Amino acid sequence: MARIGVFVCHCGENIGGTVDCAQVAEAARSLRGVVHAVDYKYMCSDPGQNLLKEAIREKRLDGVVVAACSPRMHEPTFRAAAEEAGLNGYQCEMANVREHCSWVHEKANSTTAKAIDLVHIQVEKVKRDAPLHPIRVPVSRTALVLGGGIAGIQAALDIANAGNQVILLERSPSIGGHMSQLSETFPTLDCSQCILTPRMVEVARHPNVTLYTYSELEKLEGFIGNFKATIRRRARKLDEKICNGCGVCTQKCPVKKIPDEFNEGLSQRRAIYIPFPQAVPNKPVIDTANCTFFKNGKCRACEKLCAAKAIRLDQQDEIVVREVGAVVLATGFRTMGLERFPEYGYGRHPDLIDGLKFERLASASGPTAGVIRRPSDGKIPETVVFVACAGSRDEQKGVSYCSKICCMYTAKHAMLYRHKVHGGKAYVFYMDVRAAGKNYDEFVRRAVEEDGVKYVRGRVSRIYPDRGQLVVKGVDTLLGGEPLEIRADLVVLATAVQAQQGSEEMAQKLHVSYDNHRFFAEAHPKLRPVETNTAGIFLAGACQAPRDIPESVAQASGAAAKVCGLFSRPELTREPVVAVVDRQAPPVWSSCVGCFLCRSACPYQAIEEETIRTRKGEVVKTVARVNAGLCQGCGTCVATCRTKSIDLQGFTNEQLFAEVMAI
Amino acid sequence: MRVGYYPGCSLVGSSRDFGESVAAVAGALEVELAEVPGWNCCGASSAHALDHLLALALPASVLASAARAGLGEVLAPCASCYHRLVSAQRELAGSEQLRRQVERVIDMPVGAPVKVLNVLEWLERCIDLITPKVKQPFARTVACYYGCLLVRPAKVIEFDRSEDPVSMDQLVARVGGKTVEWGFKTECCGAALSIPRTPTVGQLGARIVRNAAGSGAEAIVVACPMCHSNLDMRRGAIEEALGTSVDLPVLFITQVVGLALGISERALGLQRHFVEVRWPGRTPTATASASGGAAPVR
Amino acid sequence: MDHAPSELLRMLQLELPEQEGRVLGSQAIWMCIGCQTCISRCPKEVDLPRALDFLRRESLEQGRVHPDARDIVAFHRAFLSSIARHGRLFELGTVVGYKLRTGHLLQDAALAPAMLAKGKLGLVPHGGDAQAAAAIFERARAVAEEAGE
Amino acid sequence: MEPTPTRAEPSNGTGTFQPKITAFVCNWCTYAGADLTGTSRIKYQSNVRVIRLPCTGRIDFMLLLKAFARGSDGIIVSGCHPNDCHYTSGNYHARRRWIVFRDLLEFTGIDLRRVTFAWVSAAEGAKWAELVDEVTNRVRELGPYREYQALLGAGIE
Repeated sequence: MARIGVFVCHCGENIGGTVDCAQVAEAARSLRGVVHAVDYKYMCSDPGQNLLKEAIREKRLDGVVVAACSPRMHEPTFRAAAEEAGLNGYQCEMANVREHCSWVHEKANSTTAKAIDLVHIQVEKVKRDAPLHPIRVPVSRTALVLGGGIAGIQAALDIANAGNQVILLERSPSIGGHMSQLSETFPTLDCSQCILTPRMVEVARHPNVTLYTYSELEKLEGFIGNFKATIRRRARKLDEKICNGCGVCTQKCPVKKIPDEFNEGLSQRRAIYIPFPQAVPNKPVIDTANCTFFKNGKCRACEKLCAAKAIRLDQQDEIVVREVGAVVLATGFRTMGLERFPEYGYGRHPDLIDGLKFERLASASGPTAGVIRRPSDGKIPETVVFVACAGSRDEQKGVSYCSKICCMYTAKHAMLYRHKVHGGKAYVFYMDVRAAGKNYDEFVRRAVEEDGVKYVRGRVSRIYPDRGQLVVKGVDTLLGGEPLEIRADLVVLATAVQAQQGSEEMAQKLHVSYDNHRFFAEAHPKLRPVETNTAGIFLAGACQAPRDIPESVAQASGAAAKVCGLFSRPELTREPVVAVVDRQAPPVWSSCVGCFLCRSACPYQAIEEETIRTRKGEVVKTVARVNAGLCQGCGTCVATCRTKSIDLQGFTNEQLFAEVMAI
Repeated sequence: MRVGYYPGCSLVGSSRDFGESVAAVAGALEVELAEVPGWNCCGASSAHALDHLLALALPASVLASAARAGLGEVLAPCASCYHRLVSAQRELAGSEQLRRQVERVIDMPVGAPVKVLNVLEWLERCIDLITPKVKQPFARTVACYYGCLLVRPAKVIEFDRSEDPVSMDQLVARVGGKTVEWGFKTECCGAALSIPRTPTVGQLGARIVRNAAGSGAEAIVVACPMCHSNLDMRRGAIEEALGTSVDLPVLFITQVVGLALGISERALGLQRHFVEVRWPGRTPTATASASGGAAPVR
Repeated sequence: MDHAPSELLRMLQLELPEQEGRVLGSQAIWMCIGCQTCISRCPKEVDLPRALDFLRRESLEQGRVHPDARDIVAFHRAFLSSIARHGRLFELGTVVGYKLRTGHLLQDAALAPAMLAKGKLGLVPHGGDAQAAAAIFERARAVAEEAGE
Repeated sequence: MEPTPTRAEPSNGTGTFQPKITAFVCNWCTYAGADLTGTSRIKYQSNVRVIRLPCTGRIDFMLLLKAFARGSDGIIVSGCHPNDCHYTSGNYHARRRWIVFRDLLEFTGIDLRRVTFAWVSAAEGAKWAELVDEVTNRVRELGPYREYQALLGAGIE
């Protein structure tokens, strides 16, 4: 026979003002199994909690119902109090008579009647609550950081500096990401490479960091604290350990005319190449799609010329499997392609470029050594038009959101141009200038006031070539919507920031959610901004939303702090709300018939196969088993099971039917 | 092959040359043009400015007559007619109430949906009939000018790429011509303001003609009678705006195809142009007398 | 043009009677030639050509047509009455009607003979079912009046 | 099981029919949304009784029959919007099973107007109130679900 206690909270006037709490307690007393029922002003106060504890001890209660606020509010409080009094915390339930009753209905008998029903439902539930124990899982203290841009580098360094192991994975041949391509950075105009390169070297040399460049994540299995990452290390076709990075091969390779990715196609590279002079690791890679040897089996020039004999043309991809406890997603962003702008000629004209190309033109290490020259004929442009919001904030033809970084980098571009080309004219077409950040608006004002950049508030409707120049047709809304035509030598579009290529597949691989723009979704937009909905997977940088460098770095450090917090404990505890498959004595063993419908329903791959054997080792049957580490407790498998052999702890079939019967 | 045909007012009037070349090409391809019986004006650029119901009823009446005559597809070579027919069709499909009102006005059921074809769409469909019959490849470099109404708004018209259409360029290429990349393919020529605001039309046309000439074209090719009138008949106003004269003829796409098919210039109505087609090696047909005193008018 | 299209829209968004009056009395609403470029570029795809059609009809109904736009209205009226009378456009009739409505008697005087010479200006209407057209115009008026009530 | 002591009669004394509505809601979206209705102090009719589940994917549709058998006049099943499921896809599974189950219900003669499927997110406090009121009013118009008792009598459950 159950011994249930019911505690009805007035919450001051919040509940007591609408619901007759004394009557609720009285009604509760008449429910079968209830041996104790009281009402009290504030159950969550110390005296209130003591009331609960004393009753558990004195009345030897085996279940309690607290009729008060939402369980989302105070369930942990009362479960802890119950534990202190020696009752299993999972045998404490809450009836939500505040948010679901007193706050949403008028004072009336019907409201009190509803409160009584809500208590009754929970009494029926708690009677069937089994004592549960949090699940403990060990943690492997190695973090996997996906993406070697500034966010990934920062997260890797912070985690490694706290004494943990880190695997830093980068898809391209070098770490550095977009930041390594930038010329100077706003709002200080310090050189991007000067501040980034030391970090790149530091992370590569760090004793706790394993760097896998030119590598991709194939598969991630497991759960928080216990992931298993399968990594493909693509073949560079050379032995990195032997190669001394002399670069002779990259100068002698006969295949020369491949557009250089790092310079955004403004220069050309060979089929064997080092992406850029400061690349980490500073070792070449063979681009097998363009290499003559891999196309027709002849050449081997690099092999012959390599003094260190490091070239390995027969090298194959390598699959590495590593156990990791946490994952930081820092896969970054890409920008909208110019082919998305038919009204600007699909970007077919060489002098119509995007912001990243301009960065390379302005970079001292770029193809023009920092001199702004237009791509078509190398002429120094006398008039440059910058177009902000190219694709951003355009829900019909582009993306609906603000790409956030463009206002600032466009101001920087215009400023750099004015510094480098004296007497040149710079126009910026904009919708709004959004410069909310430390010293950001001052920076934009400086571009306007000190550097004489002409800001035109209006959109550009067409850009077309005409007699060696580009005609930019726009409108000046501050001139009453006057159409403007500017003949420019170079046009720079601040194209929208978009989610990285393949982020959908990445999200599916990791079981994290993404928003409708394919950016990875944070667990809570305000309070859990660096976590995903999947425990143990964290976010850093522009893979979550458009971000600038300081924000990416801050978020990376935040994600690193979360990882370090996770790694600071030897094991993890988890809510025991997980599914279990029926097990019973022979000869039945289990009512599960092994149809595995549950497996196809489970979003977490938590259903495994288990072979039941007799003591002699004979196979009896193959049934389902739930991996408690993977199970998140949604219960979809329970509803799918045809033989009712699988049940969800805390929300059992018996409990739910009993709850319905209470209404 | 047989296709419904809605010439519209321009093709029997001020753009008779367009109508003649459509008919000539269809004849050469042995395509029967089945004229919509008793067709009326679509209301074009004026009805929608003054009277919404009329702007729907006039095209609806044309489409209903076509449906009643059993025509599943109707070729509307005039871009403005094409635009009005398609727009009205879309609007009526979206509103039961409007449809009922319009049916009362035209005193006919709106009828089965009729597929409206513009001239480029139609020529594209006939391309397999055209290529084997090309007698004299159209070896010219031209600028294809699409104007507004064949391609915009994209979500209503759903034809070609609205910002950078290519269908006409492809047609010209199929009959042996070359086309230039230029910036004014879909800029507006001023259309219906031709009469009440001639100088505006002159300015708009001037930019189009200048850019086409600057990009190395020997002619502009159009698929719209209004574009043709504004660039050809209004060349006087254009030249006034430019401050210089430009010898750049304007041809209908059907004339281009017709020339390649070896149809006579007269049958294609070339003699009706204000800007004479003067290409090296061209022996002008006996149009001099017909065009007597027809220099571009300012 | 007295107002940019974006200005017209802004005036309407304010929902102030004096701003609406400015819109209906503007010349700009009559200058739109329906090239549909605005809707193609607008990040919100505001259908301005359609909005302007509505505004023009309102402006006419309320008798607020801008003086400088009267000739445009006259052209549209000439156009429509030509259709009403002949079922199809009769260019010479339209042009003559326009001139009579505006007093621009000498406009394009030089063009007409040239058009005639090129066979581009018919001296007689181009066929068409005049009676049917007149009936459509009449019923449209009746249906519109009924709907207006 | 004993009857609840205080139910039975419509308590507002006006004599209008007070339907009994049972709601099965998921913990992450709709339950939280209903909490928000409370914290926003948006009022709605008190006829609804909420059963909390981790996810609508957990719903065994036999629970609906049981609720009707216990005298519910109307039922609400509400979870996360598509793509918002806390468990990624539980709500889709619920939806899919509901489509199959609905035909079965219809076949057995259950009045489908008495079952409402909805999406209410954790941010839609006002929508929860609207949903409850709308369902309550609709079911009130339909009247007490006596037919189910008749079905029970015919031996169908």
